[in-house]
Amino acid sequence: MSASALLPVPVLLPLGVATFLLVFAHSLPSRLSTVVAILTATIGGLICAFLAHAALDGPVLHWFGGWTPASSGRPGVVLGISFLADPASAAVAAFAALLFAAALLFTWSYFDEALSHFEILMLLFLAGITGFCLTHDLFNLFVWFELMSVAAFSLTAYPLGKSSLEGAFNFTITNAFGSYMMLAGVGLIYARTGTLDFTQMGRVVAAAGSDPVLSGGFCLIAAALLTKAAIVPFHMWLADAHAVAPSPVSVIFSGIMVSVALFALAKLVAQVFIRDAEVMALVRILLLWLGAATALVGGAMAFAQRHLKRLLAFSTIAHLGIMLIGIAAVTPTGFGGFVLYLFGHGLIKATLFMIAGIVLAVCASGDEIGLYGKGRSIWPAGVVMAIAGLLLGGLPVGLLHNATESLASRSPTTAVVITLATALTGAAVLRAGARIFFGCSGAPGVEITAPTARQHEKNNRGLALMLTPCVALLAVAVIPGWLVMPFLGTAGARLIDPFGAGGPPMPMPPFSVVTFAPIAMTLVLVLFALLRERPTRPLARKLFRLELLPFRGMQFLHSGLVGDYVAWMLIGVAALAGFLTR
Amino acid sequence: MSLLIAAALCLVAVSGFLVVRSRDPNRQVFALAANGLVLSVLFFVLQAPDVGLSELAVNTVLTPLMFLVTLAAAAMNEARR
Amino acid sequence: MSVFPWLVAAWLLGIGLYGIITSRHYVHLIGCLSVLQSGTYVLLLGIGYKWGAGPPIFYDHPAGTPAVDPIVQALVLTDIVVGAAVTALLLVIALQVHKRRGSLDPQELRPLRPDN
Amino acid sequence: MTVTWRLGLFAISLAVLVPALWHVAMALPAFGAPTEMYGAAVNAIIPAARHITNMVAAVNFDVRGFDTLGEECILVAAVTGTCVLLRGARGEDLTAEAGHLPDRPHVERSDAVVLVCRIGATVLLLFGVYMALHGTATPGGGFQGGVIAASSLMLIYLGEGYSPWRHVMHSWFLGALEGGGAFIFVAAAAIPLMLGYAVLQNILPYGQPKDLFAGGLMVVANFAVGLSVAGSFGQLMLEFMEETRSPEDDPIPDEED
Repeated sequence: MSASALLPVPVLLPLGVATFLLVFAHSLPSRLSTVVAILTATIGGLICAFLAHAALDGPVLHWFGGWTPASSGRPGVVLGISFLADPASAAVAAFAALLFAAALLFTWSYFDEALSHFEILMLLFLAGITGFCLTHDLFNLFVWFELMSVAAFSLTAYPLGKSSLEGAFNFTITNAFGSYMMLAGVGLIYARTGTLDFTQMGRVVAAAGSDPVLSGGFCLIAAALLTKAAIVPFHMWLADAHAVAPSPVSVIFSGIMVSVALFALAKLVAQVFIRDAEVMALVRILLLWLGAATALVGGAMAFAQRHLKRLLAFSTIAHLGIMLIGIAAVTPTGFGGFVLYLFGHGLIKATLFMIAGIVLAVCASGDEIGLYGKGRSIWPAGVVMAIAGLLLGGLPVGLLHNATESLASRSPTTAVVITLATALTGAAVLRAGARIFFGCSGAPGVEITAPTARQHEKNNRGLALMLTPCVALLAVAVIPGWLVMPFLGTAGARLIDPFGAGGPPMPMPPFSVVTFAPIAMTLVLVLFALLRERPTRPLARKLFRLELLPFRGMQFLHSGLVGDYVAWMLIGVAALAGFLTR
Repeated sequence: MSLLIAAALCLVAVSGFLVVRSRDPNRQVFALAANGLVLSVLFFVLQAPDVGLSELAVNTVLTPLMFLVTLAAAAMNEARR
Repeated sequence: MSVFPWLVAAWLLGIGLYGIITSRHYVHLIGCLSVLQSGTYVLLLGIGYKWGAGPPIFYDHPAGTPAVDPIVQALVLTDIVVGAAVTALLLVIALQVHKRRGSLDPQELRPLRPDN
Repeated sequence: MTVTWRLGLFAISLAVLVPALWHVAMALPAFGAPTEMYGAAVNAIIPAARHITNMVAAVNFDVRGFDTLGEECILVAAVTGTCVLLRGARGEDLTAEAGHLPDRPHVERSDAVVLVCRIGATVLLLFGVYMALHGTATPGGGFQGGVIAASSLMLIYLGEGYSPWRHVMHSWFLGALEGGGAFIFVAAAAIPLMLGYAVLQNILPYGQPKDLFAGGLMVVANFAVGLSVAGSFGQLMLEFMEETRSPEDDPIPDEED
């Protein structure tokens, strides 16, 4: 089979398997569906990896229904939908499949009583993400966006606990609002360009120049994607949803679902709007600032959490901000760095959420203060968490480190922001790990302002089984960066112009202060958190209260009320629109 | 024709407003069904019979029904407490 | 007349959002979300409408008679399915929340805060 | 935040968004005079190329058929999610009775109601099938037909009451219908690929215009959507109606204490 004929298979295969499982849901043993689902994800991932390799020689295209642009017989009219695999898109899709396989292995026998419904939802989710990566058509993008949203909504509420349900409700309302904005944006762009194909839209946009309808359409679509990607001020839903979803689902959410929205944004910016000066100003300036704000807010909030999964969720927000900084450059290097960051962060965050799942299962709680030393019996998980925390905090090894350096080398300001955010999230993870697994104490600091609740997950499988996918993902995360730099050079260039020539290998940043700044700062913050003592003297108490004040304020803003979230999202849309009409 | 479209649009705007304004969900269900009906009329006027039919079947009949069942189930929960 | 449909679409979006922001009942909030969504229907179908054109169905009149844009209609059909799917899920979540908390007031229901 | 604070935020954003919206509305092509290259091309090309008369069906099942496949799967995902979330608490047994609010009077159904419901359900089911079958020629199609067919099930509930209804409706059957329909659609997409064509390429004979079975592969896709939608909405209603059955000791699993 040619690469072009293989291109739709990674989407069709999980859809076919999921619907087939649904037909026999009442008679199939659940373990069998888990095995089938893992195999499906693996095969889909291998196909995507092959496509990523094949796409290095030129884009792989598939026109559904055989409706090629030529079949309309009219210049400038594209009838059909197409999938287009450039190296980056196919690689991101392959990465998604890898995470799904790991998460499904992690859930082994966890969802036994649920009639294969869990596997069906996960496979539909996988198909949604894969289609979202590969599609080259704006409305088709919306369809896959919605498929992955709907699967994600149901999976969040899966545990049927109070928090899960309320978190899922907030998630659904905010993201449904986002997707309706996206649809309105698609309508506006269609009204002006008369096409839905990325390439053709890019041509029309280049010819039309800046235009209020196109800018408005971009605003709405960007708002939707930023909602999915949890960028300030669209980010509030994420901490609620990721903290309460079942851990294997959080793995997917943080590892790929949110970052893939940024990937689509990057693709739209690069392939459709790159010749629209107004939109590009918005991307280069406003999105850069939003990214920086997200990184700092997410980092500070992560440091001020005590519920392990909520902590990880805020850390994801911080890292998404860093990724947006990479996109806002709109250069091949920026995009290459972003894709590398997506991989590095996804692997480590997936590992960490699995560790959180192990803690919730074995220790039956997720509260780091309540769990002082209770994880000693499962110390191997603690070791894995420590390594992952160090990598997250900027240990100069592996993919994430190279990506961080590449993004930080852009300007001194971004370097400071990225270093701060990296250190805050890394320190938060290490602090929690040290407390839970190794009984390191330290009086609670700002994290006592955070909400928490008792939560647990089913403990019905061995520690070794649960640790296997974690270790496997971490092993991938420490691959030296120079191995992937040639690929990323071409991938970044092809993301901007899929039909153009590839680029030179992405440059490796030289050793400098920046190399060690994040990890040094992480360690300082961890020591600060673990060595601090309860304030006893009046002056110390006053200072402590003063320290808590801004964090209390931020916790208050992240209120858990869906009305607040929607109001903040509107402020975000207004910011985007205001920037364009200024 | 233009008058018909304008009238249908006005009705849609008003019925949407009424859905939001009926704060009691038991009443809102009926406003919602009416909104669905008005929308499907608008779709027929806009020469979209396919869409009108789906709107009629889904948002005038099925969705309000789901709302009603939810409210009934909630009321039964309430009674059980 | 030439901008009126767009204003109606914007009105539906705005009023739906107002409802969501001020709502004190989950089920009411879900109803407001569907009003918000109907704004997208109006926008999309308005974009495809052409004065004096018939439906894009050439059963009674021959192919070639002026007809409105079938693409946006197909998009709205998808939109309606999506809306129904999301509404069903939201109602189920609301129902289960009510079973566990006995309340449907968004102001009282906040994840991970068991004490309110 | 209180509602007042939120309204403040709302007002601030409106202050920016209203002028922006006005700006966009004035720049949009005037209502009734669209930029319609795409739709016009479909209207011009398809009747001759595919021998069918309903252009919306052509867009849904052929030109942009892949969107519809995704849309079908959205519905399947939502209904599967609904099942999981509702069933998690209560299982699937058939012994329960319809629930009843304590302060409502209990009125027996009259024979007339039962009769009307039985006739109505049959007619509605037939109408749904009719609408689904004529999808490629006249307004309607698998989706609308499927929804109507599924709503005939509600009339059976109204006429027969909970217990008989529950014994007719089987979750496994509706689930199989839902999954089977969607699977046929996926197969209809995949088989041309295996034969060396593009996914969803219309390789079947197109038939005569205005005929019931014109449109080649579109007929299969339409049929598949009809099955799947009928199954999905049937399942959705079954699960929702199950929530109104009389309360027994529904265990509420809760992963929080």
